[in-house]
Amino acid sequence: RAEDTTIKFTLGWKTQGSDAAFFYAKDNGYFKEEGLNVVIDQGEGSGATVTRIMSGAYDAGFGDVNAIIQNASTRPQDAPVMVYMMWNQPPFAIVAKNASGIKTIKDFEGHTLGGAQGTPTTRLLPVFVHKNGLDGEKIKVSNMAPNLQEPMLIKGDIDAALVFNITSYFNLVLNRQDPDKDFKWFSFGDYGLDLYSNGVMVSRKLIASNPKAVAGLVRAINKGAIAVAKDQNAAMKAALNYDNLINVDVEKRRLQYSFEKLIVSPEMKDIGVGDVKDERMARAIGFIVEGYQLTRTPTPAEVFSREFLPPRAERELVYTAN
Amino acid sequence: MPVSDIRQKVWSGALIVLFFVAWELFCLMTGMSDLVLPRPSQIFVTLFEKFPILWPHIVQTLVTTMIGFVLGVALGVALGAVIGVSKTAYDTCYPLLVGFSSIPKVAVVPIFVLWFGSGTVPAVLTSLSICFFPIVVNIATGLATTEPELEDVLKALGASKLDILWNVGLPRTMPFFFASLKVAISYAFVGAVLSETVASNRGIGNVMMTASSNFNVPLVFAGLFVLAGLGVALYVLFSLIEGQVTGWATRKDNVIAT
Amino acid sequence: MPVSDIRQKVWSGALIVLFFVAWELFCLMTGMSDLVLPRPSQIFVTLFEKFPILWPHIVQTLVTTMIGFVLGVALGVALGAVIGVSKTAYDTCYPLLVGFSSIPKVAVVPIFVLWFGSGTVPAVLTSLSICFFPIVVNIATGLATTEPELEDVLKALGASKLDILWNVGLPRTMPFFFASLKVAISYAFVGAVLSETVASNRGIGNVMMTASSNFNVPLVFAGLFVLAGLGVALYVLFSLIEGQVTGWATRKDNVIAT
Amino acid sequence: MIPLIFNGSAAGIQLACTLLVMRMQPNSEFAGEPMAAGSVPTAIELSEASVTFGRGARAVPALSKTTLRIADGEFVALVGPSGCGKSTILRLVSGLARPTTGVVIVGGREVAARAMRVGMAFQNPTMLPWMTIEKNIMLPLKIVEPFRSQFRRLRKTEFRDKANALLEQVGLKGFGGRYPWQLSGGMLQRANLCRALIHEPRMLLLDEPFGALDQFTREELWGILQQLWMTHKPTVLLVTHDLREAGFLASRICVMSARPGRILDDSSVAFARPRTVAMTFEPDFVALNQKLRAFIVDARTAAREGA
Amino acid sequence: MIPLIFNGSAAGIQLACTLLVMRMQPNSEFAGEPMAAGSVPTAIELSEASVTFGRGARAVPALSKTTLRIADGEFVALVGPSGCGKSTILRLVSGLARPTTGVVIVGGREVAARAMRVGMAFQNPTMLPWMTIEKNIMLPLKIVEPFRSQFRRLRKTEFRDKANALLEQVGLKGFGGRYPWQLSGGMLQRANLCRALIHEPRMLLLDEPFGALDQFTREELWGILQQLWMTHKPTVLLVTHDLREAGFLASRICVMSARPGRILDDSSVAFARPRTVAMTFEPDFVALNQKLRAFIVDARTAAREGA
Ligand SMILES: Nc1ncnc2c1ncn2[C@@H]1O[C@H](COP(=O)(O)OP(=O)(O)OP(=O)(O)O)[C@@H](O)[C@H]1O
Ligand SMILES: Nc1ncnc2c1ncn2[C@@H]1O[C@H](COP(=O)(O)OP(=O)(O)OP(=O)(O)O)[C@@H](O)[C@H]1O
Ligand SMILES: [Mg+2]
Ligand SMILES: [Mg+2]
Repeated sequence: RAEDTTIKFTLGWKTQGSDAAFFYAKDNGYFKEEGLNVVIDQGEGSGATVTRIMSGAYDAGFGDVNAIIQNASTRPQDAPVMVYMMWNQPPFAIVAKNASGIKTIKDFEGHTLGGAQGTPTTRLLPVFVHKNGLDGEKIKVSNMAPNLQEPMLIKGDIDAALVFNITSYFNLVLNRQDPDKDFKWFSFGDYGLDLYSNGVMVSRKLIASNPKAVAGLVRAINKGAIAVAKDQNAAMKAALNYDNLINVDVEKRRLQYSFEKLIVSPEMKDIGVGDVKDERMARAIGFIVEGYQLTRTPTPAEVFSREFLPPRAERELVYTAN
Repeated sequence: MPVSDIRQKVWSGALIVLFFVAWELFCLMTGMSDLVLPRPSQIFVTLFEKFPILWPHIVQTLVTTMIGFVLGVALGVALGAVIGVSKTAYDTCYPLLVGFSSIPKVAVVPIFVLWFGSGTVPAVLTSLSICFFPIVVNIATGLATTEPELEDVLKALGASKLDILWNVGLPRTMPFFFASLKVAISYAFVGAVLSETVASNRGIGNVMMTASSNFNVPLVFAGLFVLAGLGVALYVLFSLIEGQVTGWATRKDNVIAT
Repeated sequence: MPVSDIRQKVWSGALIVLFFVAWELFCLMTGMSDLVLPRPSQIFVTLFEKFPILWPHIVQTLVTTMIGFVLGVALGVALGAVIGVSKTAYDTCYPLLVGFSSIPKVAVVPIFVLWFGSGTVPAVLTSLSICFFPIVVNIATGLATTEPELEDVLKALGASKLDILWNVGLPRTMPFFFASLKVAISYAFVGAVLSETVASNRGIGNVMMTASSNFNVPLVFAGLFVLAGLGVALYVLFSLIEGQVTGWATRKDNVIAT
Repeated sequence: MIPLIFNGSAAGIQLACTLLVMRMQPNSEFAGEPMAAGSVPTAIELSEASVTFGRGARAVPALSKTTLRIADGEFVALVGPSGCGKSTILRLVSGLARPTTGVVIVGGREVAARAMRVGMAFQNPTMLPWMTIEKNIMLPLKIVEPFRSQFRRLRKTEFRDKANALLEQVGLKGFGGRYPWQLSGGMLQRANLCRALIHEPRMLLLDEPFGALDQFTREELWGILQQLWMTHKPTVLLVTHDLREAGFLASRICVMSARPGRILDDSSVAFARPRTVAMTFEPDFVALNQKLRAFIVDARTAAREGA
Repeated sequence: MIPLIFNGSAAGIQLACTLLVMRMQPNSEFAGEPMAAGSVPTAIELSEASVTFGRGARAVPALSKTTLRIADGEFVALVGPSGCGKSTILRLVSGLARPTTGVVIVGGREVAARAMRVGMAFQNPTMLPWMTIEKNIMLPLKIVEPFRSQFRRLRKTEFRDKANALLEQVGLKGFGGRYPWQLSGGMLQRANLCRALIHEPRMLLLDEPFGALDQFTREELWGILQQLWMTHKPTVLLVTHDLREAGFLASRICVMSARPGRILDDSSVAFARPRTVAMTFEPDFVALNQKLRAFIVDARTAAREGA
């Protein structure tokens, strides 16, 4: 039998429960079955996944589609292509402390928001403000590293934070807060910014040189995702296998959260997991072009390719929490 | 011999230029993507174009760094003097200081931010805490290795420990003090920028963070060049002072065989 | 006087313990949240409990750091010798090196990763690139300030420049070389951990990053303690060698007035 | 271009006196102290002082049970073979070293020579290399009271003039602004002497201050030193290898044995003052020299046989 | 406990000879060189060599147009007032300094003294502080061929024995394992001399090698040095302030003027060898001394009046 094709795969961040599909696929030999040797490395952020792939250091990774849009606008030849849209709901959200008195998005005016520079949530705030008719002049944004947002929110240095809900929710839990009771969540998806977010992307070079490998990769990950949706305990075993430092309780809840809030949606039930709706994607591209003041609007085909997706029937994901 | 001095300087300048030319050529020849390593020409162009925007950030970082640096030097000299003079202080402080220095400051910045809020204060503190150690080490070593004969000159006069420190220990240590300043000033910049990266609304660290999340790699490198430039500028400044203060130590006989 | 030597060491040990007790008390009295600054006792407990899990990471970081450190020392000594001996090299390299050092290595790590992939290689390179500068500076300064009288002893014998470097320059510089090692070893750890933080699946940097994104602050601090401990252990090792090699420089007369 | 020449007349010496403007200091350190056995108070007293360097097998006994008493205002020369502990005695007196056993009393107090204003010329003229000669020489004025308090005030120029006057006297006019490494061995030694004298000390500890000088410069400086002593009567302890020098300058000459040193002989020198170089060629003087020589030869032979 | 004693007999000297086992070296450097005017080849030649330190207003002329020719195997003593440029001449000859104007030829070649195996005893005995005395003394063997190549091989013990034998000769037996700062001034100077001799140099440059020694140790070493010279005839240039020393050791004495130095007088010393200390008290010897003294006094007066 021929040598396995090695694919260097970067995660979006440090090991998280929501990445379990990859670990599960690896542990159960799904990649091997496709003739692939997938090496999974931890990442530096879902935006950086794009850089890592563009530079050639990685062949594939789990990252933010909005970063692809941004790069597809300026370097269409280099930008990676999304081949499997995992999270079809945006995790971008603003979380406010109840004590700050913020009840509606109108209340952001006159308050300080903490944002991590460069994260889509922070970058898209002007679009959010514009779309919802708020006065941007009155909203103060303070920059800080992502892992400082929740502590500073709790401490009261900021009134609300521009976050990923899947990250921030559990950060608050870990900071011994009750994210549901003491905090108010404003999801971008609910306020007119109906964006896509993280998924599996590959380099154009890999698509050109080894389309079979790409298809195999997607197939294996799809299998992993569907399996994990059924059995999160097995998923956590695989994650623990990859990184024994994780906090299993929290990561399991994070995995479940990702299904509940980001993956399972009416759209997914309609078109299956991994695919996108082109008109929604076009709209999303429009938001990004507006928010990042891009000069060129890429087409959905430049950003997402459904060429490698398994047939619709194989992409029937049923989530059961256990 | 001022003529040969000038030739010397020109020669060094040429070598530095050569470095950048080599870099440029390397990038061109290997077809390096500017996402990985931009060419110096790109960087300089970006720097030039964005300079008006960068300027307030440069000032911010420079001011922060200088405050941290000055405090760091003061702390470093004081601690170095204590360690260099007292054996107990040596045995106690050195392990603690080495331990503290082995800790990446990235891990400490968040604590500063939570205590003092984001912005200038943590940047100053980070800058201070990263730059004082080389000074401590060199001052302490300089004092500990001061020739007893030199100290005896003052001791025989009944001079106090402070007198000896002031008149013998510190002057003797000057060449190595200036050496450590070169390390300290670079690290002071690193510290300030680090803190700005973690939590700040201004400063080069902030600019670089934004640029990097924008995939504007030339701007990131422009920021790095600004930092390098500031570091070198301060190095040159200290070199001038150093020339005045430590000339005695680098004397070479005017008439010397090769 | 071995008895007073022992008393000395005990005294220093007591002061170090005191430091941790003070920290513990400070946290208890101010009711500091362990999410900001855990108590040493919590940290030690975490360290103890997690030690089996931490162990392979410790080994990874230690090995990486040591490779980077050894290479850094070699590079530092070589560059320092060149800079200390040649005026042109001094004028050329110093600005470049100061410039390079003023650049936060955090910004350089991604470049290493893009070139060499994540893992050990970028960590070694980061460690190397962060730790060689203090050595360069001290070796260069030591050589430049070597008393011409000492060199004359060899010059009069018709010794080559290399002979002089080997027999006079380097031995004379040893105390400051060891001083710079103290700085270099700490920074070598910082560099390796930094790189592990950005791009690695193993090592203490990775552990700390994971822990910190889980807000497991005691584990973050356990990682910091491990780093500090490793730094101090190597410092102690070098101190022992230093005592052998540079005793001549720190001599104090056996019979001395206070 | 050494500006002073000693030619037996007192011309040079007078210049010396006008330049070395030493105010007479009442010997306040001794007011109220119990008097020593003699009528003159004791400035320096070593009682059975021994010094051993190092420990165990590598121990070097440098000085063995030395007893020496020097009255206030005496001029004592110390001669003896190389390595016998002469410099060690000076270090004991100046408080730079402590005796391993025995007692050293200086200015009525144990150990500390600080009770008295001491001027010390080290055997190896250690000038601080980062200071010009002038600044090196002014160092004692920066440290020692009462000059110290005056130093910061107006008197800096005055002090500089004083340093330069001293330099001129020892033939180093115009070298005040140079750095130590720009001077020859002999010139450094002369600068070293200036540093010992500038703060008008009550006690002078001179360790071969003229060793690196040619005979003539040396004799010139003998004259200056003698005049200085006759005017202000500081207590002087001079280590020298030159028996003529000892005879010319000292009121008492102590001969030391080979290492570990002891005082073998202690003779007074009776020649009238001011002594002249010409006197050193006179028979009486030569006889003293011969007597001392014989002593040292005996001591050396004894040491060899004892060993 | 100085083990050797010079008492006029040749006992000490014989010991010296057996210990300083110097193999005769054919003076190969001169094979094929054009012969100088005399029948003996020239070892050292200074032609109108001047040295000025510094530039501009601060320039110090140290040596002015000095011409000096020393034949191979000659023993020349250089005397003169402090700061006149004696050490500078040695530095010129050893290649440590270059003349500002004029030419210095050593061993037939310009500038480089490296053509010859040179042993230099510096005025200030600079021992490397990180080495024991023994290692310091063995330094030339580590650097100079043919010893250098042998050093790494078996001969290290042999070399160490050699160093210790030399140390014993100068009275430093047992001090080989000590560090420089553990020695007294005179002991260091003796170690310094050993370092100049250990590699059996063809040319010896000695800058006041006995300055810090007492008269007896000094005379002992005179004897050793004389014997060494008589056996192997190295070219020796000795700087000294002691006219008796110059007379005892040298075949020729050059008197230098005050700074900037020139050679004022160049006299041969005719006394038969081996000379003894007793001879230095004989009238002829004393007369030579007086003659030289007069010369120097004249030169000094002239220098003063000229200034
Ligand atoms: N710091 C030291 N450590 C060990 N031994 C020492 C130290 N200082 C001096 N000695 C030893 O003490 C002895 C006496 O030394 P000292 O300097 O007093 O001699 P000295 O009489 O001044 O000799 P010289 O005339 O040669 O200067 C010497 O044998 C020397 O080796
Ligand atoms: N490196 C230097 N820079 C400037 N001047 C110097 C330097 N070295 C020596 N000189 C000057 O050169 C002159 C001659 O010095 P040199 O050392 O040759 O004197 P010397 O004859 O050996 O005197 P001594 O007998 O005192 O040792 C002195 O006036 C000295 O000040
Ligand atoms: Mg002495
Ligand atoms: Mg000299």
